[in-house]
Amino acid sequence: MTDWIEQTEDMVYKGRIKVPYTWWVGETGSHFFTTLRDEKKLLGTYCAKCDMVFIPPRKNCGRCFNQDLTWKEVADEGTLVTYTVPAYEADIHPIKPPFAYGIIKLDGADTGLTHIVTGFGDGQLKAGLRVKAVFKEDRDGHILDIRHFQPV
Amino acid sequence: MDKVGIVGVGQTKYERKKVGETFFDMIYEVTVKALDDAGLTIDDIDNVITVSNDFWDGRTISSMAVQDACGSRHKDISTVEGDGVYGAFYGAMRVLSGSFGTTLVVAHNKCSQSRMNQITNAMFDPIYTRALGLDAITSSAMQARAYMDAFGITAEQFARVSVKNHKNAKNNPLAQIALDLTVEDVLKSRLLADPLRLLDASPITDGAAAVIWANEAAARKAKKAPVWMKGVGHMSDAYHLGDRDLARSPALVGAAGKAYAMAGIDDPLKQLDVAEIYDAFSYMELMWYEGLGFCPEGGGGKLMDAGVTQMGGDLPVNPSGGCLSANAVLVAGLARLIECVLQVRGEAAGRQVKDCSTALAHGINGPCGQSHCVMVMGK
Amino acid sequence: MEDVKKKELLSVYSGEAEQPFEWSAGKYVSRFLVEMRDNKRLVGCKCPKCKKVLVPPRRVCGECFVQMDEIVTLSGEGSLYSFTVLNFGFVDPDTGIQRPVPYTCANIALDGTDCTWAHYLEETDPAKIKIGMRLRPVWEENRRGHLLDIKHFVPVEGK
Amino acid sequence: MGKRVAIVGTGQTKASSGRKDVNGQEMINEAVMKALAEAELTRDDIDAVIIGNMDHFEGINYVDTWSVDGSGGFMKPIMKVTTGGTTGTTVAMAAYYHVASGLFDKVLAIGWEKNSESDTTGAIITAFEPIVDRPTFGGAVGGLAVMANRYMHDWGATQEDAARVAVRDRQHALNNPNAHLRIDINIDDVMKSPMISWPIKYLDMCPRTDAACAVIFASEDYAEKICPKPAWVLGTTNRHNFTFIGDPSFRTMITLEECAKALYPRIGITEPLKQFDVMELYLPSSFAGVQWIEALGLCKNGGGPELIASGATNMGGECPINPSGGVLSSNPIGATGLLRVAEGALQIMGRADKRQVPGAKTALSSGFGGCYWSDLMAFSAKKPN
Repeated sequence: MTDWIEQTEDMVYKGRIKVPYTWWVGETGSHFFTTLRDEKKLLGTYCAKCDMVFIPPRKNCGRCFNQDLTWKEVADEGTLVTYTVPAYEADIHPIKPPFAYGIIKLDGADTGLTHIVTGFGDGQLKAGLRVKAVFKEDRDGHILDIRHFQPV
Repeated sequence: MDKVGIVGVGQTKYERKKVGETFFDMIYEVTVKALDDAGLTIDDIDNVITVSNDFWDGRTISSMAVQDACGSRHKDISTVEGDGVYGAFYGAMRVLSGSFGTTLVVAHNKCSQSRMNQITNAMFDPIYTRALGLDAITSSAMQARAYMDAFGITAEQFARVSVKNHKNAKNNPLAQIALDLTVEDVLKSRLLADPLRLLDASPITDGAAAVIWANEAAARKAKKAPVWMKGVGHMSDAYHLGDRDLARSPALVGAAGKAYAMAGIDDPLKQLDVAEIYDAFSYMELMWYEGLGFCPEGGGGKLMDAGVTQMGGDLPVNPSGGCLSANAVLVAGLARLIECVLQVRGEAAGRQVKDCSTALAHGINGPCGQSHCVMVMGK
Repeated sequence: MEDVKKKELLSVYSGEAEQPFEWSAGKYVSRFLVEMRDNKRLVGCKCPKCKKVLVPPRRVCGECFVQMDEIVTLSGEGSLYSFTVLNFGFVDPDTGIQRPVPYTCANIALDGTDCTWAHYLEETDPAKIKIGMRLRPVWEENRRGHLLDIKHFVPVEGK
Repeated sequence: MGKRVAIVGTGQTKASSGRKDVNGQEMINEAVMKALAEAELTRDDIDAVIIGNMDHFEGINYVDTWSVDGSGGFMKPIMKVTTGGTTGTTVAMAAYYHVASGLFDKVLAIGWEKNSESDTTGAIITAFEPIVDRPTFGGAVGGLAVMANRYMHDWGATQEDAARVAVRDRQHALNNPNAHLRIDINIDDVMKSPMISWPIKYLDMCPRTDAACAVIFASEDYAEKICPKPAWVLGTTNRHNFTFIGDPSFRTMITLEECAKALYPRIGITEPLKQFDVMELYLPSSFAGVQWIEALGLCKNGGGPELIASGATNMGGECPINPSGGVLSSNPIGATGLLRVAEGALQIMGRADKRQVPGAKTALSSGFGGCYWSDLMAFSAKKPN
C-alpha cells in the first residue's frame, strides 16, 4: 500500500514571505537620527548610575533601568575594537566588497558602534586603528547616513 | 527538588537537504523513535514542548506545522523559540511543577529551505544595525577576531577544533559531515570572513530531534534507566554587539555557575566526563571552554593544544562531532543533550567515552552567543 | 530627556526585500499536487485505525497518532460547510501585492472525507451562496501542481 | 511537588493604533516598569524573564535576546515562547511553570506587539501551511467569519446577537483608560458598519493595536510578602489540536470546550457561570463572543445569544465578561492573551479601578490563536490547597 510513496516525485514549492515593515524609531532614536542627519553629530545617552555613555542611544538604561538618561555628544572618530572582512557577496550587504565590518568605540562613548569600514590598505586593519565617520551627502535620518568609517 | 530525567531520545539522520520530507514528517519520525527508545506509547506522554523558529521555517506560528506529528492532540502543548536546550529545560520545568509526569520535547529545522544570510540578519536590530548587512558569519568573525586579539589565540587552534570534531563525527552515523582533516586543510579552506574559513563553520543542515522527560514515578514505566537532570542554568548578555566584551562570555559563566551549583560541581574539568557544547564555529568551542570553567580565561587554545578535550582526553568535548558536523539550528542543542544521554547510558558505540556518568549539554541563542543555557545530566 | 518631544518621529523602512523559501511538500502533499496537475483529481488519505479520510493528505492521523498509508481518490465534488466573502484587501505575503477583493473563502466538505478543505468559490454575493450547496472544482487549463490549479469551486448544475 | 504560584503585579501600556514615540524595546520597558512599580520590586528582584510576540509582525528574530534593554534580561535568564495568538497566555503559562518548578521565585512575563509596523493580515497568512493552506487563506478575519457563518446556520443566531457583544465590550472599555478603542456605540452602529468579511462587520472585529503587557508571577514563598491580595493561579491548560485549516469542525469551539473539560474538574468548577465572578476572554470577534462561551459551559450549545441578551455577562451581571473591554477594544496580538491574564488577576487583586467587579474572588482568562486553538488560566483570591 505504500508503493506510491516511492513513486511520487518530490514537489518543492518556491515561495516567499514578502511583508514590508516600518519600524518606528521612537523619540529617543529620532533625536539621534535627526541630529545625525541635520548636524552630522553623534549622540549617546549617559546613565549617571552606571556612569556609562551608550551608543546607539537608549531611552532607559538596560542595566539598572534608570529612566533619566541625558544626551551626550560623542566624537565621530574612535578606535576599532574588532573587525572582519567578508569574503563573499550577499544581497543583504549594502555595498560590494572589499569592505570590513567593525565595532568602533567612539571617543566619549563606553560602548561600541557596529558599522562598515572601508578605505583601509593591506594589513592596516587591526584593533586600535583610529577611524573616522564619513557622512553621506544626502542624509535622510538612517544609520547609513554614516556612509562608513575609514582610517584617520 | 524533585527528580526529572530523560527516558527516551530520537533523532533523524542530519542531512544537507531532505527534499522529500516536511517538518511534519521529520517530527513524526523522531517522536516514534523516542517513544520506542523509552518503551512508551503516545498515551504515556502528558504534554509536549515543540521547538522551532518562525524565520527559519518561513512560517509565523511555526509550531502549527507539527502538532499532529508529535501526537499532541488532546494534550497541553507549548513552543519555545530558541535553541533546543532551552526547549528541553522548559519541558523539564513542566515535569518539576508536578502538573505532568512526562514531557515530550521535539525540535525541527530545515536550514536548506531558506537563505541563512537573510534569516540570521534578522537577529540584528532593524533600527541601528540590520541595514549594515551583518549575518551569523560576519558577526561571529568579529567575535573570533576579538577573541584572538585578547588572548593570542591562533587560527591553528581554531582549526584543531574542526579537525577533532569532524573526526569524531566519523563514529556518529547520524552526523552530516565526517572528515579526516589536517590543520592545514582547515587553514587552506575557503575564506568566509576573516579569520573564519569554510571548515571553521557549521554546515547547512536539515533534521529533527526528540527527548522524553519523566519524573521518578513515570520513569519506572520506561524500559531504560533515566538520565537525570542534575543542574541547569541560563543567562543572557547585552544585545548590541558593541555593548559586550566579545572576547569573553560572562553570561556563560553565570549560566554554568548556576548549573554547577545545583549539580554540586566545583571542578568541572574533573567532575564532568563529557561535554557537548555549541560549536557553530570552531572558535566558539574554545571560548565556551573558558566560560564553562574548563580552563582559565584565555586558556581555551592551550586546553585544545593539550589534547584534554580529544577522545581519550580528560574531558572529551563533542564526541558526536558537534555542530561543525551537523547544525540543524535549534535542533542542534537538543542533539547535544541527546548525545549526553547516550554517553551516560553507555550507548554511544564507537564514540563512547569510558565510564561516563556525568555529562554537560550547552546551547546558545542570539548573535555571538549572547544567551547561554547549560544543563548537567547524570546517572 | 530634554528636547526629544519637539522633534519629528522617524521610521525605518524594510524596503521591498523578501525572504525566499523552498518548502518541501513531502510525499503526501506531493502526491496531492501531482494528482491535481496530471489527473485533475483530488485525493485524501485514510487512517488505518479510525478509517477517517483526511484532505490534504498527511503522514499521521492526528486523532490516532498512526501513519496513514492509503491514498483515497475523491470525486472532487462536495458540499459547502461554510464560507465568507472578504471585502478588505491585504498584502499577500507570497506576492507582496494586495489581493483583489471581493473574494469568497469556503470550507468545503468533499465527498468521502471526514474534514473540510479550504478553497475559493466563484460567487461573491453572500445572498447567492447557501451552506450545504453542492460544489465542484473548476480546473485551470495549464496546471503546475499548485493549490490554484483549481481556479475555484462552482455550484453543481441542478443541485 | 511543585510550588503554588500567584500573580503579584501587572503593567500595561496605553494601547493605541501606533506607538511612533517609542521603539519596541522602549514600549516593552514601559510595561515592565509599571509591573515592577505595582509590585514594588526592582529589576534586581527578578529571577527570570519570559517574552513572546509573533516574529513576522515586527520582523524581529530572537525577540528574547533583542529585547534585553527593555525587558530587563541583561545578565538574567530569559527565554522566548511563542504560539501565535495564544502567545500571551503561552507566556503566562511559561512563567507559571518557571515558578511552579521551584527553580525560580519571581518571574517576569512579557507579551508585546507593534502591529503598526507591518501588514497584520499579510503576516497572519504566513501562519498557515505554505503549499496547501496559505494561497487561499483569508487571514484571521476570514477564519473567524467562516466559523461565525456556520454558527448562524446551525443555531439560527443572528448578526444582531453578535452585535450585542460588540456593544458590551466597547461599553466596558469606556471604564478602561488603557483600552485602544473607547467608543460609545450601539447595536445600530455595529449593524451599519462596513461588511469586511461576511458576516463580520467592521465593528464586530478587533482592532490592530500597539501595546505591551508585563506580569510578575511569584512563588508561595514570596507572593503574600509582595502583594496583599495576590491572584493565585488555580490551574491552567491548553489545546492546540489542529494542523490544517480544514481540520476542526465548527460544532463548537472544540479546543476551548476540551480545555474547560480538562480544567474545571481539577479546580472544583461544576457551574462556571455561578462559580466564576468574572472572565477575561480572548474573543477576537463579536460572533466568537456569542459562541465560545457555550464551549466554556456557561450555557448549552446554541444558548449563547440568549445568555448574552440576558445581560448576565455585562458589568453588574452574574458573570461579567471582559470588564476591560476585551480584545474587541485592544488587540496587540502577542500581548493580548497576557492582557487577559493581567486583567483577570487585577480583578482578584482588587486593582481594576472603574472596571472592578466588586468582590471578585474567582476569575477565568483565556487565549485564542493558531488553528482555532485555546488556552485557559484560572485565578482565585484563596491560596489553593
